Amino acid sequence: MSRKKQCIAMLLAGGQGSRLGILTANMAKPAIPYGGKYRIIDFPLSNCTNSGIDVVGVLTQYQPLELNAYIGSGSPWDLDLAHGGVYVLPPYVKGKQGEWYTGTANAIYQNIAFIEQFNPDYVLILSGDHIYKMDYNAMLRYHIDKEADVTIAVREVPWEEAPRFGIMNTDANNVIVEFEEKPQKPKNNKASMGVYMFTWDKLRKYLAEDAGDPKSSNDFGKNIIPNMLGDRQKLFAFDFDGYWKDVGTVESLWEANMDLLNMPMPIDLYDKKWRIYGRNPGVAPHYVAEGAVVRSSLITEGCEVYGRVEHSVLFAGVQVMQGASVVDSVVMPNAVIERGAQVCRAIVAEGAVIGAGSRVGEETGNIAVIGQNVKLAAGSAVLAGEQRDQ
Amino acid sequence: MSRKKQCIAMLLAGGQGSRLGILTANMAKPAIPYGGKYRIIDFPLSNCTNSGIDVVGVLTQYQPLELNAYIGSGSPWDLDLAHGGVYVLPPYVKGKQGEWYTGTANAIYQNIAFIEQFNPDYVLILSGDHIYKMDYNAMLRYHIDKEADVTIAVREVPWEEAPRFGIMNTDANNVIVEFEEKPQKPKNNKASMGVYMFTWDKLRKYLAEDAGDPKSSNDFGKNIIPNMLGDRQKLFAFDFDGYWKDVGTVESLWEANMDLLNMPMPIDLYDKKWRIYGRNPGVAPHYVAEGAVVRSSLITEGCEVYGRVEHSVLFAGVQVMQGASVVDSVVMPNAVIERGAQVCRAIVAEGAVIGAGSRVGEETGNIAVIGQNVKLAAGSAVLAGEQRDQ
Amino acid sequence: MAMKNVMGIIYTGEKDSFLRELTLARAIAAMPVAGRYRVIDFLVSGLVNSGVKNVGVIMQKNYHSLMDHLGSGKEWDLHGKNDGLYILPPFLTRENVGVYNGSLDALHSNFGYLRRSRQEYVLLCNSTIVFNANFEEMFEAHNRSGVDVTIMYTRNPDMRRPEYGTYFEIGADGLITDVEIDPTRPRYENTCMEVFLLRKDLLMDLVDRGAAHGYHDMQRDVFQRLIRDAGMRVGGYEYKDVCYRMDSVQSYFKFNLDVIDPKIRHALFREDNPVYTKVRDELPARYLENAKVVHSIVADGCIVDGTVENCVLFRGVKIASGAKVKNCVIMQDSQIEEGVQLENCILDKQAIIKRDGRLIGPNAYPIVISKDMTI
Amino acid sequence: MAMKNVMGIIYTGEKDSFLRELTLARAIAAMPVAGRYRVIDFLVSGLVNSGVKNVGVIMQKNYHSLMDHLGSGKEWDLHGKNDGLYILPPFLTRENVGVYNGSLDALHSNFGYLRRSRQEYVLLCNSTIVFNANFEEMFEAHNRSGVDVTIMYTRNPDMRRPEYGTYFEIGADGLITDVEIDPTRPRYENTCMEVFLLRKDLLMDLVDRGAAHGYHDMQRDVFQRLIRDAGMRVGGYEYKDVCYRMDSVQSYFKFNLDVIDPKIRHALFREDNPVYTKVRDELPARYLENAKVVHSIVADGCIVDGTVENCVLFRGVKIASGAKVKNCVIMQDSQIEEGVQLENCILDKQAIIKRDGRLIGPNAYPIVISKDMTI
Repeated sequence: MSRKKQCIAMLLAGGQGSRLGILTANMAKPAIPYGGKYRIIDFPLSNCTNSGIDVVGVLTQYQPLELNAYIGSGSPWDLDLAHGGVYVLPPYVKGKQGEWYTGTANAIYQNIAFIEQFNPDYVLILSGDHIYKMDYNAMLRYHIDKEADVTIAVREVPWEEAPRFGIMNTDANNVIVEFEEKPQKPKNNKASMGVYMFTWDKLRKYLAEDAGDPKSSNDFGKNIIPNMLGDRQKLFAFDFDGYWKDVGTVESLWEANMDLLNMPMPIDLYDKKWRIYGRNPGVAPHYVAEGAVVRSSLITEGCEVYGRVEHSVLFAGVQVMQGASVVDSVVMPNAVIERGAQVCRAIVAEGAVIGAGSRVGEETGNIAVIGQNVKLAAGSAVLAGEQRDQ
Repeated sequence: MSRKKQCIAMLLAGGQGSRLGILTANMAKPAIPYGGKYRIIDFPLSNCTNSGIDVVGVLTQYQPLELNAYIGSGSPWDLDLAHGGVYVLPPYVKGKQGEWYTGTANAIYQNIAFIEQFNPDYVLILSGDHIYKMDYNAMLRYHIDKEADVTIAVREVPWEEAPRFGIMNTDANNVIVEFEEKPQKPKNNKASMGVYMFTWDKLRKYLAEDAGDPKSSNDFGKNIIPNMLGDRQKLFAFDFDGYWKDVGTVESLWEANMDLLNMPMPIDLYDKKWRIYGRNPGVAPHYVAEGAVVRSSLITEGCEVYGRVEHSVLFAGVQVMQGASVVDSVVMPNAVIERGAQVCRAIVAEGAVIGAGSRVGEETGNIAVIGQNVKLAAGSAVLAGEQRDQ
Repeated sequence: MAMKNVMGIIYTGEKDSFLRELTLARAIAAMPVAGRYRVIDFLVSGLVNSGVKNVGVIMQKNYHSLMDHLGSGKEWDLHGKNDGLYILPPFLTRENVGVYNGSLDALHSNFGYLRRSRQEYVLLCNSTIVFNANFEEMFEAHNRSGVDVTIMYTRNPDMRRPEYGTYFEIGADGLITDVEIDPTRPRYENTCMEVFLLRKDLLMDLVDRGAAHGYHDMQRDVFQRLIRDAGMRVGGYEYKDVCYRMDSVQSYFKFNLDVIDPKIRHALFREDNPVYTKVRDELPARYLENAKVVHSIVADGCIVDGTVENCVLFRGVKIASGAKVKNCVIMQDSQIEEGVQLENCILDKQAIIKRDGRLIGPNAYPIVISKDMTI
Repeated sequence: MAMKNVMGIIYTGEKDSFLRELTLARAIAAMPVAGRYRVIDFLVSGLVNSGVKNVGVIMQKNYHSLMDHLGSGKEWDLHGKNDGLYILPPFLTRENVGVYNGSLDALHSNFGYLRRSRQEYVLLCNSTIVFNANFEEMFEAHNRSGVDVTIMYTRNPDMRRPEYGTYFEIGADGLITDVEIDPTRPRYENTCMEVFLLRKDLLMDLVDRGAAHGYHDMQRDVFQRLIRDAGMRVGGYEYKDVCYRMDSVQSYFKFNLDVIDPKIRHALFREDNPVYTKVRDELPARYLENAKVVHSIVADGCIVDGTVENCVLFRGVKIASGAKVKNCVIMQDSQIEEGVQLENCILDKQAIIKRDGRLIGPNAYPIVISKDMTI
């Protein structure tokens, strides 16, 4: 129970992810399915396991049920440990009353007692919004080498997109000299990835100060980092140049799925030395019937394909019936595309049924979305960019 | 994930347990240590495992950190399962806002979605306030045989104590005809043990109705059971006649510990067919030094006894130094009784240090309590019934 | 929850030479089937789905791949502290370097395990039949009928074999009245499924008496002889669902290709009785531009750019563009290069068929390519 | 987290006949010690505490109790999907019924496991020395020094034995300049701790070359001969803490009684390097009215009503009222009845000494009572 850990991770999974529309109506964003058999949270959790970090606190607040059930005992990520493992950390009642998490920093602040159980030297703060493979242990070694107070992972983004990000202005030694949230005229194109390695003593001190400031919005980006910069603490940027994709909107979630259909795959998920783990649905291999056509797609266990699937990602247990077609689309677990239905440039959420002969999405325009468990009547039409939650 | 379970258990662990005074200042009541190496929650959890119930939802709200860490992946109780296991269920945010649990029934109501994942026929409601060994599977078979809507475990209590309990008035067939909360003139001495076996369809219906009633206090004993009685549903009493001890007050917690020193032990914890599991501290066997005296006591791993221990229960890692004596007392994990200190009729909580030559408790009168991590200066005196939290 | 009082014992030491190269380095129980499973997965999952919490697997030879596959039992939630999965290889002591002398000897050698286990009943199984049962109903039937032993049987005619198998005559009251073992031509239509349910103390008594008489074989010596002599009542319990016997390359091949058929697959892989297996954390199967796949089952981790018809592709198989495979069972991580033509073949794990290779087997006698072969 | 890149291999096939009855049915690695542990617990815990995630245990004979003890590796958090605890019993195949022919043969037989493992380094250990190390510092020293192999040694004079053990001459630069194996009188004060750290590819190359030359023994044939001939640089790393060799009944007895001493116990059981073992879920030890216990260690589940002095009581031991035991090591579930007198005895598991029995051994040669004996 009380084994000291050099470094533990805290994963902020409380956000509502409202830009994902109806996809997050019933589940927290990190629980969103991705890539045929993953959930977004599989990426930071697998990165932790692969980096040798074996204590992960997952801070939840919004609709944690699906996430909770998905994480379970942590066994898919080898995090079902007697000494460490994955812990789901919701808000709770202390003394006479409870407090919800008021911001990212507040969520960590409220769990100081949890962190201290492991007496860590370093605490890694993660978010559950991105698809990427990263060696946090390399980041930790860098942080230790630089004797930094906080190290922030940064990735170069195209200059024209820089105004959408939190930008780190660094000197020649990668020391962060300034942080600008969504600058109109960026001086740099190094975007913060929302991955922070803190020396725990320092973080605890700043969390306590921040908690005492009634004007603070208790946020890492808005408060903690600017305060540390203001105090001339040692902030370093840690360069990352691998695949890194935000999946915070319907379009970007769709794009991130489509990325996997490129040759070569821009994020190597075949690497046996850095596996991405996930909970396995435990069903038989998928079936492609006589007369079916499947091309340029990812298809996983339990699917049954009688129709046509092109340039799409099918999750476990999806059925595509005769005469149906799925093109440029993402179809989440156990959805059914009935006879003759046409799905194009769409995301069909878990358990949805697309009635026979329906048309979902269009060849151009925004992505159409069918919500979880929605039963679309036969012959329905859903236009580009439309979202159906019933 | 979606495996059907015949019966799952929901354990109400949210109570503050304020009658336990400073012992529950920093932890939920079910996390209180008991019997040298257990916590109260080990009893219902072990009962579940031994009864073949392998899904247990633990509803927490108040100071869940210690309980959460203690439960961990559930492995001590063989509940670290891929298909089921133990789940900690705190309140959460749905849609735009969060709601704390307002009562025992409300806590279950807020977790209907959790329960439905397992599609159970029966739901067992437990509390974390009692020390007892009970075969819930026998209760389930009884419930099924009787075609009951709810079966409530009852235990006969001495008639003079009946007014302190919720009393079930039953007919000759054990059908519950009336429920009286703490009746002044009890008609029966069958007390509700707070263990309810519900047919899930029925419970769900009554939970929904209760949630719609603004005047309800959303409590099983005050609302759900009386409503079902009023509707002439089939309520049966299930007789239990084993050891059953409430540990809701300092005195009863102390008594329950002292009970284990009787010959024979009134609750058989040696039974290999019904083991009580708990998280093991993983330290070496205890040591009794030259010159020490140990009699009529329970002593566990990691203790070091140089002084005198009589008729007491010592938890893991307790140290009793030379010339110190511990009599008729309960000393929780890692507490230290320094040289020459005298502890009598007391509960010393985890990590407390009793300074050299101190006197804690008296030979008669109420139990003295020393709170968690309290460092008592050398030569202190703590009277009978006194509670020290610093 | 009633089956909590039943322990399962799976004997994996059966004669396996019928299966030629495929069982050179693995027991039949460890044979890969249906794209991502091993033969033993069905039985272990069936026991777990029935509520059995304690499963002992008796290993005889070639048990490394089986041990590796079962691991800590975690995939079946059999990694508990008291109950759980117990791997029982032959004893090697200072005096005794050797293997079990038949199933009876194996049980006798594991008396300690039997004694220590808390369950009162034993479900004793062999491991060469693939079926996905829930044993709860059998357990209820056993308790209701009050017989001493209940044995599972099937009337499926495909399970009968000349000179092989155990066959029962069953009376109107459901009791077994005669047993024939390995008859030249089976006389009875009831084929033994090699699943035996009885009280643990009775089993231990039978094994002890059998061993004391120098017997070796549970079926022939105990269930046929001892029980008859002792006048015990033995009941039959009919299994009515899909089952396959793995006793030849042909039957192995047929089973795999049959599973492609949705009807048979759905009968074997039921949502209410899932089959668990070791997880490999593979990507979904990837279909490239030139993929043409019909009537096949494809496991995760495959990369397909060729033509595939009536095939079972196990995890991580690669079919290059221009390759054509038909009626084939291709095990894990095998690679079919460009221009290859395969028909009626079984490729064991990690086989490689080099560019433009051609292997066309006859329908009834598939060509077997051994593990790690490059052709 | 650096040690994640190191796998541990523990060889448990050592010669054990020195330990007489105590190792009749168990390997030395499975010997019960210090009230609730087995010899192997120290090594496995040390590896895990150092950050090693993949531990292979090579088993030779008598491995049932060791397998049973290690189970799924859960107690050490070694039950992962990829890494974890691997139990490696001898291969039994159709052709090969037999045991490993020495440590080198055992490693050679497990080449597949070595190859599959993701780690780049191997920490190779034997299992007859009890010590509680954290290997991180050794790993750092190895990397800093740039040697090919690092071997752990101790200067503890109690570890030297006539005609037994490996001894090193070590130069000022920390390199091993000479190796003597089993000398009549050890010439060097540096005793080999039988812990070897090297790159996995180097180990595999050495094992392959050793096997190809028909060698059997890692120490004599590989580390002494091959490395010398190949001119490799072998560094020594000194272990400075408490260590005990389990190579005779006397040394086993002395170790257990020494552990009663708080100084030695605290050096061996350190909060920052806990020793994990299989949990039995016993009650705390229960002292009854007549208990008189001094200078002893007592495990959970014991019930004591007699007089106990300078003893180690394992889990579940019962000492009845009026019994007197002194300088004894009493293993799990043994029972000492009323009026018994015991001095200088080792009782194996589940031994029973009946009422008024008297067994007084000489100080240097304890009486050994075998498992399950009733006297």
